[in-house]
Amino acid sequence: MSVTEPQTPPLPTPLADSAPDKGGPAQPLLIVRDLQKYFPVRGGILGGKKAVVQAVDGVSFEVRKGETLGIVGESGCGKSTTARLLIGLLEKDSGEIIYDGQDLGGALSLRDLRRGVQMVFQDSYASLNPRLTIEDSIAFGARIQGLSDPVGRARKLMDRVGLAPDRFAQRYPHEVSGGQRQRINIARALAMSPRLVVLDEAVSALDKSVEAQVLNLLADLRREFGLTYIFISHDLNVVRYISDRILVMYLGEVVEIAPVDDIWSSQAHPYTKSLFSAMPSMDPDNRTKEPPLAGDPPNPINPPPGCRFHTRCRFVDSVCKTKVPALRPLTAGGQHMAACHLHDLGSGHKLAGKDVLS
Amino acid sequence: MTAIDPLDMPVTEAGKGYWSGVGARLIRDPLTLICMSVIALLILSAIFAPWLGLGDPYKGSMIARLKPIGTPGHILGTDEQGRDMLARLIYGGRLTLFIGLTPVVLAFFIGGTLGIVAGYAGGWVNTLIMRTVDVFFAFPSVLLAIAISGALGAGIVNSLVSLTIVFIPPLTRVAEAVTSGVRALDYIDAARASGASALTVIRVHVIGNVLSPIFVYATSLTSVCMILAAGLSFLGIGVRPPEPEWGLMLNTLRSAIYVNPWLSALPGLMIFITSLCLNLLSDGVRSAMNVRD
Amino acid sequence: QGTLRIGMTASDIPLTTGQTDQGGEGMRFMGYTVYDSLIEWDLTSADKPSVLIPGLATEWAVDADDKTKWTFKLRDGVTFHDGSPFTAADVVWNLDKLLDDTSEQYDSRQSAQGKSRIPAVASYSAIDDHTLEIITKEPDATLPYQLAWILMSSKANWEANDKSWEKVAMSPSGTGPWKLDTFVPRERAELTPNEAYWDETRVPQLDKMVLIPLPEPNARAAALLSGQVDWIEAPAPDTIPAMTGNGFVISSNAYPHNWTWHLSRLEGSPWNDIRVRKAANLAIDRDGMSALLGGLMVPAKGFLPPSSQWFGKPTFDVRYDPEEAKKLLAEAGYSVDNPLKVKALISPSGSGQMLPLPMNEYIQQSLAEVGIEVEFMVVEWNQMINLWRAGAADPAVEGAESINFTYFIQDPFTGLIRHLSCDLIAPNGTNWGHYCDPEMQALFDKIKTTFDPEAQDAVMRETHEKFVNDALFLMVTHDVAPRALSPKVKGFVQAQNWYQNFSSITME
Amino acid sequence: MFSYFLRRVILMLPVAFGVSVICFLLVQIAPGDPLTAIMPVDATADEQAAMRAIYGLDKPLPIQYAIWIGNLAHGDMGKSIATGRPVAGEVFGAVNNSLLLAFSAAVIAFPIGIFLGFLAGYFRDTWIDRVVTAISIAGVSVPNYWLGIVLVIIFSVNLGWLPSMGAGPGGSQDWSWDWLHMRHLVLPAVTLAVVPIGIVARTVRALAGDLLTQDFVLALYAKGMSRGDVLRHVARNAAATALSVMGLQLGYLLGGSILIETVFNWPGSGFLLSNAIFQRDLPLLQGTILVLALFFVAMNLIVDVAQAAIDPRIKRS
Amino acid sequence: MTTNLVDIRNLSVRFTGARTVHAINDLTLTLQQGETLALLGESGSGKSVTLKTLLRLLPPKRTQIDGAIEVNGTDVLTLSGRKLQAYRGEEVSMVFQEPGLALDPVYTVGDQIAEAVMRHKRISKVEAISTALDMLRRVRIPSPERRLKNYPHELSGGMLQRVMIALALACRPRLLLADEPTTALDATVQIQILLLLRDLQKEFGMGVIFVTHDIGVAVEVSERIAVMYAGQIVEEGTTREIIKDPRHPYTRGLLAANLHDAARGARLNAIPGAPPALETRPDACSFAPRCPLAEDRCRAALPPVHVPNARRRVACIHANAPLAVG
Ligand SMILES: Nc1ncnc2c1ncn2[C@@H]1O[C@H](COP(=O)(O)OP(=O)(O)OP(=O)(O)O)[C@@H](O)[C@H]1O
Ligand SMILES: Nc1ncnc2c1ncn2[C@@H]1O[C@H](COP(=O)(O)OP(=O)(O)OP(=O)(O)O)[C@@H](O)[C@H]1O
Ligand SMILES: [Mg+2]
Ligand SMILES: [Mg+2]
Repeated sequence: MSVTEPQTPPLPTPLADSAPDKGGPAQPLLIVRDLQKYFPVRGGILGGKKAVVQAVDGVSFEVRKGETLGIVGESGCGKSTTARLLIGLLEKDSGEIIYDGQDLGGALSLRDLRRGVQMVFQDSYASLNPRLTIEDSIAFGARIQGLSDPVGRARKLMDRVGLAPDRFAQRYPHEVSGGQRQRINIARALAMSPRLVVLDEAVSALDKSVEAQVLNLLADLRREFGLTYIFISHDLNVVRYISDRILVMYLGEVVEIAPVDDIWSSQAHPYTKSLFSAMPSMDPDNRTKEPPLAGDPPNPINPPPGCRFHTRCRFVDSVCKTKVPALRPLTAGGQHMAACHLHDLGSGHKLAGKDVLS
Repeated sequence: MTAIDPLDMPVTEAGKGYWSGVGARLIRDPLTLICMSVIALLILSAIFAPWLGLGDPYKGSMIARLKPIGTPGHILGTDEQGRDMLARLIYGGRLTLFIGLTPVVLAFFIGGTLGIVAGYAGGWVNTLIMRTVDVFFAFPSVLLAIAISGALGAGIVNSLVSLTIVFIPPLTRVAEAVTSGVRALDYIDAARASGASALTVIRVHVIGNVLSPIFVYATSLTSVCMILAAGLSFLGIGVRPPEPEWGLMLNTLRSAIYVNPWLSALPGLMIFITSLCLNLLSDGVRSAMNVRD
Repeated sequence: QGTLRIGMTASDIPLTTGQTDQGGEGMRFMGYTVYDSLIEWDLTSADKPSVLIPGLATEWAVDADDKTKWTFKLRDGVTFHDGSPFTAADVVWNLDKLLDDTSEQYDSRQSAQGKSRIPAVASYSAIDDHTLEIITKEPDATLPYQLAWILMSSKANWEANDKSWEKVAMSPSGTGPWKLDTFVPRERAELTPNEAYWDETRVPQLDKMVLIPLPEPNARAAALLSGQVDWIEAPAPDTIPAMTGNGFVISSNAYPHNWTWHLSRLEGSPWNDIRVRKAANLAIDRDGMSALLGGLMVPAKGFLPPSSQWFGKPTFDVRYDPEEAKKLLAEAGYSVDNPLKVKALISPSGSGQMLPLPMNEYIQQSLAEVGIEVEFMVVEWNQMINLWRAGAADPAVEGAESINFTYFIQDPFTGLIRHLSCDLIAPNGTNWGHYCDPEMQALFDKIKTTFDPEAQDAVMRETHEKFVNDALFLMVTHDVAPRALSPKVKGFVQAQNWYQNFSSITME
Repeated sequence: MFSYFLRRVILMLPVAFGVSVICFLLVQIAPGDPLTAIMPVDATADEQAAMRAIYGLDKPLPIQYAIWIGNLAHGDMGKSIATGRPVAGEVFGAVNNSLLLAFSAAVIAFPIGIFLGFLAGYFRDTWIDRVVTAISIAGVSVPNYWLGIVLVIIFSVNLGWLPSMGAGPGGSQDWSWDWLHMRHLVLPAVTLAVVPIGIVARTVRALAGDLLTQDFVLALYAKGMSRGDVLRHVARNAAATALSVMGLQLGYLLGGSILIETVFNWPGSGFLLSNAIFQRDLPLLQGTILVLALFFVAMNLIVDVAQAAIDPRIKRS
Repeated sequence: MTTNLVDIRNLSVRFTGARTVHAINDLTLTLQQGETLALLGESGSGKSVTLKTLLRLLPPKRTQIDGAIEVNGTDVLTLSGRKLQAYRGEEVSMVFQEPGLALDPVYTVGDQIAEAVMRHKRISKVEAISTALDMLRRVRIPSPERRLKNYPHELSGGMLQRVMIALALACRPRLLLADEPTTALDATVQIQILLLLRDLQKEFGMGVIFVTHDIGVAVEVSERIAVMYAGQIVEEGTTREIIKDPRHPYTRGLLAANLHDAARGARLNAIPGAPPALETRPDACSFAPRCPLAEDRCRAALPPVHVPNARRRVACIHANAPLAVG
């Protein structure tokens, strides 16, 4: 036997009191349509227009029951904002969030949504109240939701995420390691028996060896409790490992969405392509020669018109500067969708349909 | 399989609470301990003054006025009306500390609440509270205290009112800053995401984390407040005679400086020592409470 | 020759336009220095109480038939500092300044200070350049005392200053022995001699007199001790040893001031019992109190200082006799074990109040020893003035049965009449205690209608004897107007008056 | 930069309005009759009423406020009840003197405070740090009004070296920068400087200490800079914050000198204020506080702008 | 034996104070001119401390350093005063992890580069600015003239890191130390910086020690890799050797934990546990508590160092017996 994960403890009783399924297996657990969030930023009081950050601008996607949707993109592209919109930590400007067939703000109250959707944050330290013991932190949500025996539930979950309750229950966050804190955060999210867990860069701050431990844990939990994940990361390897489908964002917009194997083998959007080529090679004999993209991601305060990527795109054509490409399937009824004029024969792009990407 | 617990990590004593940590750090700081004892001594002697077998702080004899320090029967001498200085200084500690500390305590609660509400709510609530506070910040604190006290007239209650008003804005501002800082942390979002009401989030997650910085700041105001309170009395718009109060005693003993300088320095010295100890204590508490230090 | 720098207790330079503010100190330093009145006080002697003497009027008389008609002969050859001559028209102009609010020169500030001083005046006219006629509302023999308050400023100067009193304030013009040279509000005023003063004996010897407001007693003491001023008013008692020790001179003299408890005579007041009043007066060891005041006091023997020309020969001897006091109280039904409980209004500070708190506490102790238990109601001085104006019956007084007040007792009206006259019962007047006694009222009327000064003095004495014999006040002490002088100040004679003469002073 | 300045000015307006309301209300909370102090004690009710009308005290509150603000707009702050002189003249003269005193104290306090603070911050946790900390804590703990009295007794009364009161031998009006006048400034300025020395030293110490642990300091050493260069960088970084603390302190010196001015009979705004309080001279009280507060507001503005000029990061936010 | 640019012998660094930390324990490392070495290890393994020791940037009062360091023949540990200043920045310079924090916020980037140049090259301000401009061009910053006058907060993260590199290279040092210069950056920017560093290294011919905890990054930039664990180097070799033939169980664990080619959904081979706290000086193999192959002797004494070839070292008893991963 080689290096392994410690043995998983015997399965605790599954979280029985999850909210019941309403829409049936065919109903996507979450449908997001045209989600939009602009943040005003202070501009000049004197006449100057108030600037806005177009953090999320017309994002639409679906999450099916039991799948893991990975979201990738450069920093500032609106991943976290999307996540916060999904669990109602931010109020959307417009758009629809439909959870298990029910519209948020319509049939579904924020409170009910939060029974079903929980979140794990990136900064494991900042996401735990330093003044509460680990047990109290985990039990808090269950207590708020009026679930039975919050403390027992907390201890069970601690056990499940691999933290012996007897040794850790009474500790404070600064008394445990980063990997352990992230386990606590996971346990806390699960304490409310959610069906969808949004993981916003949940493993990014961890060391590689610890990251692997936590990813294993997440995989186990998903299987065990039938969870659905939205997994946000900028590490493509991690996203690929854990996701069923990958959604790529650029400057507040979705540029591509596809099942993981499809996108891994062929990226339809030039940005996705560049992002993938930017991954460091693991082969010393075959190192990266050319940077796939020049310059930094632009500021979302004044995003470029037309296709937002056109300022950095190798295949830019005049149409890209004026017309916003729509997110459309590459093949009719296919799962692989991209928002690029190259794939739209009617777009007027001179390279459209020429298959320049591969 | 190895017998090692994979998740073990050396930690300092598991389960140790925050306050016991603060206590432990305080105990290891001799200067703070000394100051704490001095303040405790002052407070205790102020509380138990009537049982200490002191002379009557209000009753004097004209024949025995301005006796020097060391006079038998009057260890610290007598004041300009022949009243026992020791008794008056100890009873004076009562009023001085009361007027010096109460406004900070009141302002701590009022300003703390306002600041937490402003910081947590954000938006127009924040704007309303903080812009109002800004207006008070346009007045230097001493000026504001004197202006309000001067307008209201002398008296203990008036002094308390004016000093409380003076200390509410800074405490509000600090509370707001600390609260908005905490508000931005993910654990607040996590708590909100679990469906807790704003009040619950504030109660469970905000207060515990903002209280100690606000408290530390408040302690640093106590000495300012005490000096200011004594200053008001010294000016004649604080405590009214014949109440023993250090600032007032300093004022009434001012002319005795030509007869017996040491005697008339005593109230000033008391103010100095007390405020020194309050300052040092506040510094000590500050460093003891700083968890991430 | 030389410059005399005086530290005043006032917090500002008194009003310079004529009628001064800042109370007695204003008249002392900015009134009778820069200005004259028709009739003045004789300030040349330290030994006898000062009396009225001719000022800008050389003689005056009431009409033999119409006792409301007075004629004044004005002094010839007097000129204002600006050079304009002083005439009867100027007097009329000055009176209009105070009394006629339709006149151009009416000045509310001066009026506020002067109008109430001359309640008797009904009308006035200039007969010729040097003859003035004044009609009083009713016969009132105290008119000369009233007129001694009224100072004459120059009409020509007012006109030269665009008829603006604000401008006049910066360069005023009177007829007095001193001219105001420069003036920094709240900081200093410099007076220089008026070499052309009509009374050659009162042409100042100094080159300059500087007035500096120093309201804080210790700042005043420090200023004198560090040589920044040569003279301070009212040195704090505790600073006096340090001053005398350093060769400074303490000058003091009796003057018409008293420190009393004004007693309520309302229905139900314990002070209505003469035995209680006398007992209280006998209970106080006034010599003991002297220690508190550094000896700077005159123990009260009556309402007026013993040296007053109006003291008379009262039969009730105000002295310290606790046994007698206890006896009287016993007769009235009280004892140490069964004390009489009274409530007294006092204030922690106030002009002329000396050291009100320690003194009152001393009284409280003394009275307790004979069986009167005093509860104090301490109020701010300004509040105290309001309560004093409101009178003992006002609810704001909260049933207090006495008020500790100090009185300026310069003349018959301010000295005696205003406190006890039936027609001046508060809030209409200043009879705080609502005292009204036909016998006393008859005496007051007699004062007003006795136009012969000698005879009037006799009535005054009779009145004062009744004040004392009936023990109408708790008579405690008189101030002695102490002032501390640098040894370099020579030639000062402290008159027994609120006002002083600075002309004789020289600096070494 | 100019737009930043303009923005700050506009942000200042509501504050200034609030200040005026507070100043106005200040007088309304005052019990008692403001006329008491100036009328002869035996003035009749009629005379008082007439006087009240002259000062506009007989009108309802909002009207009084409107009149007051209206007059303020014309630079007319009313007339002092006690002296009858225009408040504006009295206040500006006094504020002038207070400024003189406050700036002198600042000139003493700030360099000393900055020096001590830097020393302590640089030699953190050494005996130097402890000595400086002791000095600064003593500085902020001492009741300066008491210190003032003690200094007067020593240097004026006993030694006779320095005058105990006033602003110059001829009053404040003909102030000049000669020793004859400056002698008068020494004691009050030193007394006043004690507290800000402590505060500035503490602030600078914390600031320097903090900055010295930052990455860029390490980076400076890494590129071969000497200690002096590093200190220069740290000083430049600390300047903005230090400046705002000093601005605040200057305000406190100005407004807080009331006790000191009383002790030294310094003809400044504090002295004026204390007179106004004791004479219940409400227009003067109002005017003095208003001018001081507005001055303080303006100074905060200047400090803000100066900070923005020093620290390139500020303008953006 | 070729002379080494960097020669670290038996270096130990211990922090005293409230808590004692044995950050570096008996570390030996060499680097030749023109070589790029990646220092790979978990958080807290002592990578940054090693770099700071090379520049003598650790707080002297609380740090105890033993051993010897020579850079280009100079004994670094005895340097002081002007010599130390001349050494820093001119001989050796450093690129920090957070360029936003490592630049002084109140000076323009041009001034900050020029300052270093003026200090070491003793040239006028104008010349220094033109050098700075030249450096900004070399790190391929667009419109460098304008950037010269920018303050750090006006630049994006990638731009700042370029400035930082320009600053570090402005005085043409022989040795460049880079402390995780790309962890704070986005993937698309990271690769740009890595390639830039690679190019500049060739152009300037300097030695580079590049600290990272990302194997992929190490592969992209380095010829050699040294793997650190608990203040020691547990394995050292060429990049190819380390990637293709890791000998130390820790190195293997790291490689296995890397998701590069992990099958989707399959279990990852994670290293259990967490690194030691280093409160005492290790007297046995520090990795033993987490090591699946640990034996009693591993916990009893320090492991022997095996030297399979000239510049390859493995500190493990199992080093000679290559084992199949997994
Ligand atoms: N509360 C806010 N106010 C103003 N702007 C905001 C706010 N929150 C986020 N933004 C801006 O919105 C944009 C999207 O931010 P978001 O946090 O969603 O990005 P992200 O994709 O999660 O980036 P990262 O990878 O850095 O976490 C950013 O430019 C950010 O500055
Ligand atoms: N100045 C210091 N005082 C005390 N301990 C220190 C100091 N600097 C570093 N340490 C400790 O030394 C050990 C090694 O730290 P170092 O910064 O070298 O780690 P690292 O490998 O760079 O980690 P990271 O990847 O997190 O940057 C850590 O335990 C750290 O806490
Ligand atoms: Mg994010
Ligand atoms: Mg590091």
